Amino acid sequence: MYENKRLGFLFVLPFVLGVLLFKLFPFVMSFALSFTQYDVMDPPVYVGLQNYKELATEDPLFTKSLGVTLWFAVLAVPARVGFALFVAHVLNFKLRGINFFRSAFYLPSILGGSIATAVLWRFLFARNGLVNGILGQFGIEPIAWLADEHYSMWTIVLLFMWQFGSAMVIFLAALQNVPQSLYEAAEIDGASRSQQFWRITVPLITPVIFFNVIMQMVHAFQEFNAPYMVTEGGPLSSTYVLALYIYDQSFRYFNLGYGSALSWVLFALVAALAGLSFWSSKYWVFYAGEKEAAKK
Amino acid sequence: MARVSLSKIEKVYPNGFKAVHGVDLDIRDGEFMVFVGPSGCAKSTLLRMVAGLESITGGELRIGDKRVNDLPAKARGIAMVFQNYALYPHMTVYDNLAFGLKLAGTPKKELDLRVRQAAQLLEMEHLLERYPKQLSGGQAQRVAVGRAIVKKPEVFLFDEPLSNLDAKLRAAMRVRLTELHQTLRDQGQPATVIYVTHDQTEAMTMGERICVLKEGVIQQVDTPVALYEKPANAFVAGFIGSPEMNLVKAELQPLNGSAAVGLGGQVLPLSGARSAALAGRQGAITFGLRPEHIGALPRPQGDSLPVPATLRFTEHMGSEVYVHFNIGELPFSARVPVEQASGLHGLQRGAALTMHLQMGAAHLFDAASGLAVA
Amino acid sequence: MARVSLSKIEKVYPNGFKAVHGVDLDIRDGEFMVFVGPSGCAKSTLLRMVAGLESITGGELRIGDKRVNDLPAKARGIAMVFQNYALYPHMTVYDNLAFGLKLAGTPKKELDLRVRQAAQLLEMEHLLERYPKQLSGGQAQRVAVGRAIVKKPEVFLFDEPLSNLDAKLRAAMRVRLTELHQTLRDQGQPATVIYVTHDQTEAMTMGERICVLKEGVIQQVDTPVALYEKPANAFVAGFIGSPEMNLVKAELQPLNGSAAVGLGGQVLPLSGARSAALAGRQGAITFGLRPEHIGALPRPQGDSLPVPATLRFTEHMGSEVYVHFNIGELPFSARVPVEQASGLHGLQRGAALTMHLQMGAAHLFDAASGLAVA
Amino acid sequence: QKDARVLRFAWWGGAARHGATLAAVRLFEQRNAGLRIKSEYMGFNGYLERLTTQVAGGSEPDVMQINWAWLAMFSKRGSGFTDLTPLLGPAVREQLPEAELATGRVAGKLNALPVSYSARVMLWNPSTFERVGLALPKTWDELFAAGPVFRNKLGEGAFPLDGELYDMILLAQTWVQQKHGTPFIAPATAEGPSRVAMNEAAALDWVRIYQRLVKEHVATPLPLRASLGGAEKPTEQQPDWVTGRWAGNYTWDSAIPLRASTLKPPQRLALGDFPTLPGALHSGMFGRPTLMYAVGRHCKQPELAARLIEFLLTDLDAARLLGRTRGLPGARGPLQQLEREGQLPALELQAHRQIQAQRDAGRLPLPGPLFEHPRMLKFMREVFETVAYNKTTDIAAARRLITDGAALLNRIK
Amino acid sequence: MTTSASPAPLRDAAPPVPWVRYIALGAVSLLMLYPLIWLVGATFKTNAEIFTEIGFWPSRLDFGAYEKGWKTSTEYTFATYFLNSFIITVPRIIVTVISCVLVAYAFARFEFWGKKSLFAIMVGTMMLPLIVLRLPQYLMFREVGMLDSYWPLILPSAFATDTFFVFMLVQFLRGIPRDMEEAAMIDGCNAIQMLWHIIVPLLKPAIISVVVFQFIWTMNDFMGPLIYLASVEKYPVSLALKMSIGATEEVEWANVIAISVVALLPSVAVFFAAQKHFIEGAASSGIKG
Ligand SMILES: Nc1ncnc2c1ncn2[C@@H]1O[C@H](COP(=O)(O)OP(=O)(O)OP(=O)(O)O)[C@@H](O)[C@H]1O
Ligand SMILES: Nc1ncnc2c1ncn2[C@@H]1O[C@H](COP(=O)(O)OP(=O)(O)OP(=O)(O)O)[C@@H](O)[C@H]1O
Ligand SMILES: [Mg+2]
Ligand SMILES: [Mg+2]
Repeated sequence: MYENKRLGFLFVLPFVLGVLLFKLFPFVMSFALSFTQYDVMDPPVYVGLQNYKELATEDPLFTKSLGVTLWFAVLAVPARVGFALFVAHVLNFKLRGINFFRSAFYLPSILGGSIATAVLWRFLFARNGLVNGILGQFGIEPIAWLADEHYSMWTIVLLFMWQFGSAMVIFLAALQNVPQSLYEAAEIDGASRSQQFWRITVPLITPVIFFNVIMQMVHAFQEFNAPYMVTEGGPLSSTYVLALYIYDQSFRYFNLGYGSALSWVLFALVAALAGLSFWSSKYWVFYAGEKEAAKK
Repeated sequence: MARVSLSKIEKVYPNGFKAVHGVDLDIRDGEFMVFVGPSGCAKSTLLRMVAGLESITGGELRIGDKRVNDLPAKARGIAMVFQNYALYPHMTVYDNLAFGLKLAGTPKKELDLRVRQAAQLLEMEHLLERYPKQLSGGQAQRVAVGRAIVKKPEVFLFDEPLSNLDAKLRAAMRVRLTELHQTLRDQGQPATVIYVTHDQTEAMTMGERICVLKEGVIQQVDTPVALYEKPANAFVAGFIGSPEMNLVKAELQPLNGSAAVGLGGQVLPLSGARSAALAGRQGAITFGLRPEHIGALPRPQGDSLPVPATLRFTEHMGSEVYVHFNIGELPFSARVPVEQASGLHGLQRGAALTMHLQMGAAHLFDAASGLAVA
Repeated sequence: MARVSLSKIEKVYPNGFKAVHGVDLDIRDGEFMVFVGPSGCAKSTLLRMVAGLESITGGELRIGDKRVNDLPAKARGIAMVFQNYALYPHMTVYDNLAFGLKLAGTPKKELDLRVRQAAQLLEMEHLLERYPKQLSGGQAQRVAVGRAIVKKPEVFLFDEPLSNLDAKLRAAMRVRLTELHQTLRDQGQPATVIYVTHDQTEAMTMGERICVLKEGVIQQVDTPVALYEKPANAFVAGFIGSPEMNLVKAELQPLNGSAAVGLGGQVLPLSGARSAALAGRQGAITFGLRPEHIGALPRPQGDSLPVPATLRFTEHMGSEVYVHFNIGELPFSARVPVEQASGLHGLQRGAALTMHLQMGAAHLFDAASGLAVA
Repeated sequence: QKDARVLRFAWWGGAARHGATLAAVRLFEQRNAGLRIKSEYMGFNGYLERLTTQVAGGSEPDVMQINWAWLAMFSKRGSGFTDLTPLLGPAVREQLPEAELATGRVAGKLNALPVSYSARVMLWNPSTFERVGLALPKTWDELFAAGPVFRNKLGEGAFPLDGELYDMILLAQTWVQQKHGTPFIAPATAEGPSRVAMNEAAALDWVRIYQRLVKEHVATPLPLRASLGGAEKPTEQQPDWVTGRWAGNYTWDSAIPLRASTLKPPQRLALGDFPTLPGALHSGMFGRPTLMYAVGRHCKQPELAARLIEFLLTDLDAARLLGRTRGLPGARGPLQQLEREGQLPALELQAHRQIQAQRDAGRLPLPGPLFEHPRMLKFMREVFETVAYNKTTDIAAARRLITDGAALLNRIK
Repeated sequence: MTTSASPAPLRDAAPPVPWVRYIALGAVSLLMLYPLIWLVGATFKTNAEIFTEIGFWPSRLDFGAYEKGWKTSTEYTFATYFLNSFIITVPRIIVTVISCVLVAYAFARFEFWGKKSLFAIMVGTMMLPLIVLRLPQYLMFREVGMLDSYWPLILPSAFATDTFFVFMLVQFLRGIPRDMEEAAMIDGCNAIQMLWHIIVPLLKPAIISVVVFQFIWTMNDFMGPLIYLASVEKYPVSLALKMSIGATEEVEWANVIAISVVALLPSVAVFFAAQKHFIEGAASSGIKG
């Protein structure tokens, strides 16, 4: 029955239509735009590869923000995924009031990119803010989180990490699919809690870990809110991520053509990394529902 | 020292179901104890409580001299074969076997050796690279057994470890497990074994003692021979032995100053000591006689009692024949060697027979309590 | 019409393992066919191919008169009991049983009736409100069986459906399943049954025909009695019957113009027709004799052959004793009634005995191919 | 929407502006029976994005509120909006002087009408100055002299002047303009296009004055501001402003109410004299229209749209409803009416007069629109940020301003 | 099912000192909750207080901010905006779940032509910054005359374009063994019945998270409604929240924050209601050993 090709195709048909309609067309159009100069008012003018040439050779801001973006992704993705997994693991037991804690941990994600987040985050990380206050308790000198180019990145990484809720929820759901009996077997085999976590839980939820890694990578490369609202890309463009630059080019400077070109470079970068992850996944992701067993 | 003792152990499941009712049991160090009982009688529950996988809601569990009620499973020095195998789906067979040893920090060489030895013992060396979902049911079960025996625990818990194996392999495994147990004892590292099985042969041949359970209550704990010969109550009598003992409603009645049993319109005199003990007693009783103690021909020893019967049907089992017949309205079955049964060939349902009962091997149980009488 | 016919069926698993090698088998409409074979011999694989759960990589499968290779499972009119039960964890027992009927649009009343009937048949009425995780192993297995029998399919596929039940319950279930099959046939709605089991008794008593498999190849398909009496090869001979047939290396040799078998330093003359057929033949051979065809005393019929032997050990099995002994260096075992065995009591390992072999019941197999000779 | 008698009118703003504008719109509807104004209003956040998208899709509102600087982006050649010249009624011509109208002209086409005008002024907190014993600075020298006094009297964290980076860039530019007579970027004229007008010396002064403001403890340094919750955090949200430790602000006159709103009594706000170099070549003041109304180029009923704009700008009843919700009205009638009815707080009036005096004297020319082009702003910020963080020398920064600035200007023209 | 039940002591046995756990959890959740606490406190403060005090304790208790915030400066109260938000959110969630589960099911369990490439495209579409797709999508909806309606916000979801969810469900499904499905096939399930009776229950935790995410994300979505909705009476909460924040005018932050807090409530409620389902998987509760 699963081999029933027509039925499977029937199920994805809406998706195929949707993709063609709502995604592919805009996709193609944005790709086309990337070869033009387009300032909204006047029709796009075809300029060939000029946008790409420009960003490759004479746009230091692009180079800078590319570096910033990569660095951000390198820091933020493991931080968020790891933290989310850890917290999900911790919250995955039955304890009086655990509901409350779970909701509390998700709250930052509900706040999303609201103004409140921005205002508050700036407060917290101000020189005289709460974070430095706490650090001060441990005898650490106040840090200029928002003003020091070396720390500003950490600020937005922390903010990104702070909103780990959705990854956590997904992990929580995934943890339910690990059969109880395997923990029992591992317990008998003498595995400690942490060994059970690493040897049983983690391998069995690798499909979802993989998902979260991919998704957080996609998010990190497109992260806009934190640097936009909290650091405004500064200081000294140390948090001027590509998404911010694309936004500026497209909707502030009205270079929609150039913005599209930037986007496609970002796209190519993420796609390449994702492709790499997909390729690597067959070495570390275990699918229990797959007909063919994992290969070594 | 791995004596396992249960005292007043109780288990109430979260849904309120009381699965175990105050079980008292003392399993000696190095003993091979078999649990038997009908499906759902709490064998697995008990095993899982000993393992530490199920909380103990009442009573005390000791392993060695330590109270372990609240000790986590991994600290109890046990190995277990799960009824549903619980293999790690993401590990090869090799890794499934090696996992416990790895955790224990066993040196690589020794680990490899022990894994391969276990694989050899269980005839699955060719499966070591497979993943669990590439195994057949019996193969998976062998892996589950292997996972227990590569460890050298103080207590083995086996939950129907051979149920999915063919007779031949099962016989071989039975011998190997017994030998393993023996070897360990001979090496001075005796391992206590608690073994759940539904297989009479396994229970009888492997168990040093057998614990018969029913609905969470122990019925009898004794050696296989004693259980077979002196069942404490009608339930044990019916449960042990295959095909099962004939158990029918009967009447104890005096007969010429000694005792006799009336059933199906027949009066069967009891003999010897038993008759004397029961002389004068009277009333409803449960009469038990094993199929092997009923013949189609008189016993050469002359200790059998001919009784008129009507044939229901016969089953041919190779070397023997099961004869199902009625005495009066009461159904009986007999297990007779094929050569005794030649006379039955061609007989129709309802044909009149004479069957020969060895009354000396009969069991009598109180009709109400089911307890053995005399 | 639910004849199931397999022709040249093959199965290669994605990892390249060839599990089934060109199986040809014709199961008649309404027939009760039992599959037996060692663990991993592809019984489940075959069953799953019939069910439509496993792709067929070669050959043709027909149910009724229709080629069903590519027909989805639900269109094949089958019911199946899975070896691992595969109960729906999110449904109560009742819903597990009712699910198939619901899908078929069975009216509520009838559905309820059938579910309750099945539950009664399987002695699990008190479990209907439970969820699978609240069941014992045997209870879960019964639910799995129940799920199959509430449906009225044309073909039943049972994969070791009783392996987790105690002997008593298993015996009862055996009878009930056989009766169910009979009833259906009597009602003119015969259901074809394919039944995988490891239990000799089940195979012998339930199967109208038995198919013996080994490593994905059919060894023999025949009635139970025929399999027992005329095994086609040494494998079948060893596999059918419990305890298993003694199979030893021997030498066919001429003796006084007729044929004889030389083994363990003894020469055992063959008799009658067989001797004539084999006269003049010579060379290595496999000699088979079932334990029940060896006695501790001569047969009254006088057709046994006394052979000197050395005792290894004895096993007491209640009504009978298994005697393990050597002839020369060759190991044998015999199954003797307890009263014949009294003479063996107190004998030490290595004691000299005389055992009595019923040469008429002996089987001879080609040493190389294993095929039965004469 | 097919109804011909519907006009879409978009603006952004806060609570007060929304309420007032809705009332005015209702009044307009009453006066023009059968006409419906569909008000598409919102906060500032996202307004430009939406407008851009709509413009790109050709579905922009009929009448829209825009920023002066957007003219240059939406209508590079004057064709981005409907030319209002032929549509203007006499009321507008009467009330808005030609100088005002000129601010809305692009390439000779009247693309938008200014609602109000705003310019940079000096705001001081007199109570703090009293505390340190200083008079409010009137000249550059007094300004620079205040820095050390503040440090000595109130400590490291106290400054006479606060402002975002852009405020300080403008303030420094003011000095340069007074000294050298030219802003960074000169607007396009009949003679030629917009160009970088500073020479290297001027640019160097620009950088150096900025450095002096910070080094001499006059203005709050950028890293400090940034560390306190972001470089762009508005002055009135700074605790030090609220408590008076930061005692001055160089900002738009329209920001006066905002800045005053959080001051904790006895802190208050006073208008300062505009510092001027002796012998200044130029006032150095910086001002431009704040809000403007434009009519979309796809508008089907430009006359009606123009009437609405006219009503909003000049009608006295409308003006009474609208009050100061879009700054002090540029049209004479409404302004006078506000003044007459006592709707103008003294301080704002005072600032307005200070600015108006300069404008009337012709000493407050319109800056080059490209100077406020976001890309240009980003560029200037970047350069001055590196200066603020000591990542560059003054000379290098000045050179970069000239050369890169010119290149950039070329690109965004 | 017995949620409170503890099938095994292992997972839910309290550690020796449960209060240690409580204290650790409490401390961290305080960190997480701090924003909300601060926000609630801020609703009772003046602007000056809001900007100068990091503490959350207000000097007075006055619910005026909530009242004013609710009334808004527009022609409508927040009742309208909440209603609008729900009108967008509820249908969107429904079509999202239906379409995404269907498509995920197909990807995870069926073989069909072009599956690999379609999957790649699906994952790929998530990688282009949405911002550049905004304009083309806008043009598209303008062409079909759907501007200033809720269609552009709901319709794409009906075609499983929320590929995040599809990908997520696919990954979940691939991790779930097929035993139950095989049994269901034998029981006569067709593909749709299989989906409904087997897949959906097994995927329940994942589906619940889809619902929660879609609810919260749609409630918070600012850009979508911003671009497509021009009429104030159609604004959802996310837009309305920022209505009174102009560029240069004075903002009564207490009002804004008050209503922001109120706007959080539906999301918090939905999460709270849903969260027990995250930890109530069906697949895990199979037969024990
Ligand atoms: N998915 C798979 N991939 C590769 N090999 C497999 C797979 N499933 C089963 N096998 C192999 O195919 C053979 C037949 O398996 P099958 O499950 O049919 O055995 P079986 O006869 O049912 O055995 P048992 O009695 O132990 O259940 C076994 O050797 C098994 O290891
Ligand atoms: N989680 C549970 N909740 C409620 N009742 C349960 C639970 N687990 C088991 N039971 C019940 O407890 C009883 C004992 O179960 P247990 O698994 O110990 O039986 P068992 O003796 O191992 O049976 P089997 O031979 O069938 O495996 C059974 O009646 C079973 O239905
Ligand atoms: Mg059990
Ligand atoms: Mg099998």
